[in-house]
Amino acid sequence: MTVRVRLFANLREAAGTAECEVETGSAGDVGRLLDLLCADYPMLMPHRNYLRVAVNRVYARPETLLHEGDEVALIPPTSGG
Amino acid sequence: MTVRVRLFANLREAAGTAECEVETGSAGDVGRLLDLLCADYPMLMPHRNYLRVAVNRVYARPETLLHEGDEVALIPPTSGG
Amino acid sequence: MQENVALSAVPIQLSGIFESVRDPGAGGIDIFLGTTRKTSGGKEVIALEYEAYEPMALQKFHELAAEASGKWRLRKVTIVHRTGRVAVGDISVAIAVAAVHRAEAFEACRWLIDGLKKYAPIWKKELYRDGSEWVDGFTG
Amino acid sequence: MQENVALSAVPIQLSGIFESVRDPGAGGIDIFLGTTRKTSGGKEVIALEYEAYEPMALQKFHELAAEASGKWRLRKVTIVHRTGRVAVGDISVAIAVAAVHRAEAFEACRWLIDGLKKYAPIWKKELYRDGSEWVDGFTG
Repeated sequence: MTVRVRLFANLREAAGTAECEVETGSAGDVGRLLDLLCADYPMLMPHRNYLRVAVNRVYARPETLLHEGDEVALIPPTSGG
Repeated sequence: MTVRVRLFANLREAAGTAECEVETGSAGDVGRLLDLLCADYPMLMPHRNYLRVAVNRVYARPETLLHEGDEVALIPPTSGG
Repeated sequence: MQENVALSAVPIQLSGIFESVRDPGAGGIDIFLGTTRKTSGGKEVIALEYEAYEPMALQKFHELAAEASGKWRLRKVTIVHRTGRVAVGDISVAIAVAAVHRAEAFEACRWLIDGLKKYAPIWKKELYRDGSEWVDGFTG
Repeated sequence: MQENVALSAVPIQLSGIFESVRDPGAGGIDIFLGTTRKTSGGKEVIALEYEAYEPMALQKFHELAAEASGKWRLRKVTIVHRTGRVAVGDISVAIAVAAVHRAEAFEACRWLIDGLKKYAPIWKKELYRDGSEWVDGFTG
């Protein structure tokens, strides 16, 4: 199963890309995806405990299940306003 | 002693004047001035219990003493904003 | 704290209000705008006419701004109120507060408009197609 | 309740914000403006750069406006946030609320900016003469 991952702000700069695709195997949840991402992009590891994840533009939890074609976004602490 | 009295909004229209001078005798306070004004302008009487009085641009009480040349203003309920 | 208070016989320009409180040290700006309503007690209002005891109104604006500045950490305060004829939907009053933190901007701005309504010697007359009426301030 | 939400890559025009919430049935309009500060942690900021996850930010703006409209009697709500380069002292965000009563305009506006800061996927980078830094949202 392939999901599209978008990265923003300091995470985008840390990973060196604004977007990537991740193959999560036959099934997977958000926590599993983060494991895979941190393996591919070790620079993300220090941020792992501080980021939120959105799936199809809705904030998700580590146990949220992913589906083929989902748009996942890594959301570092926001600073709008 | 003479004080200058300014009238605004519905009080100005009720009295038919924006300003008048009142001779209060040898001494007088705000309450005495209102008595004299209501005698001169009976149309003000129904408003007496609803108005505030300012002396030299500061809200005053009935017992506030007046002095020669004071500027007194009758302040009906305000509706600014 | 820098203060701007005024009565204006001409329409209030929002860009000028913003420029007057713009401040590179402010964390937030809150602006309250009073606009005139089209209906009042079931009657159609065609315009409003504001009258002020001008020197005392300006003094009250100044006193309110100074007192607010003692309660909250404010950078700039602007209070402008219209006089004369105001069209329906137009701005009758603008209060702008630039504060170090946004919570203080909101609190001060709200306190200022409440104080202005209570203490500023300003009166509003509603003009209808077939007459006019001074507004009873108690209903504000 | 009529809602306007937007991200803007060009300067926010206050007159447009006002027009978007102007309402002959409103008793008060409250506008919050975020402006960028000149100093941050002792460093001089020369400009800011805002990045947004645009479709989700717009969806959050919409959700916030809809939720506020369930809590207070609102007539119109506008939420506009800048993206891209913003000069110091310029408007980064504008939230405008026209409500039946002014107390509701203040409360809703404050609740909306608090919610935007917490939930909208938007990030600010401070640009200094000798570098730049993403702002830690926890300090906001």
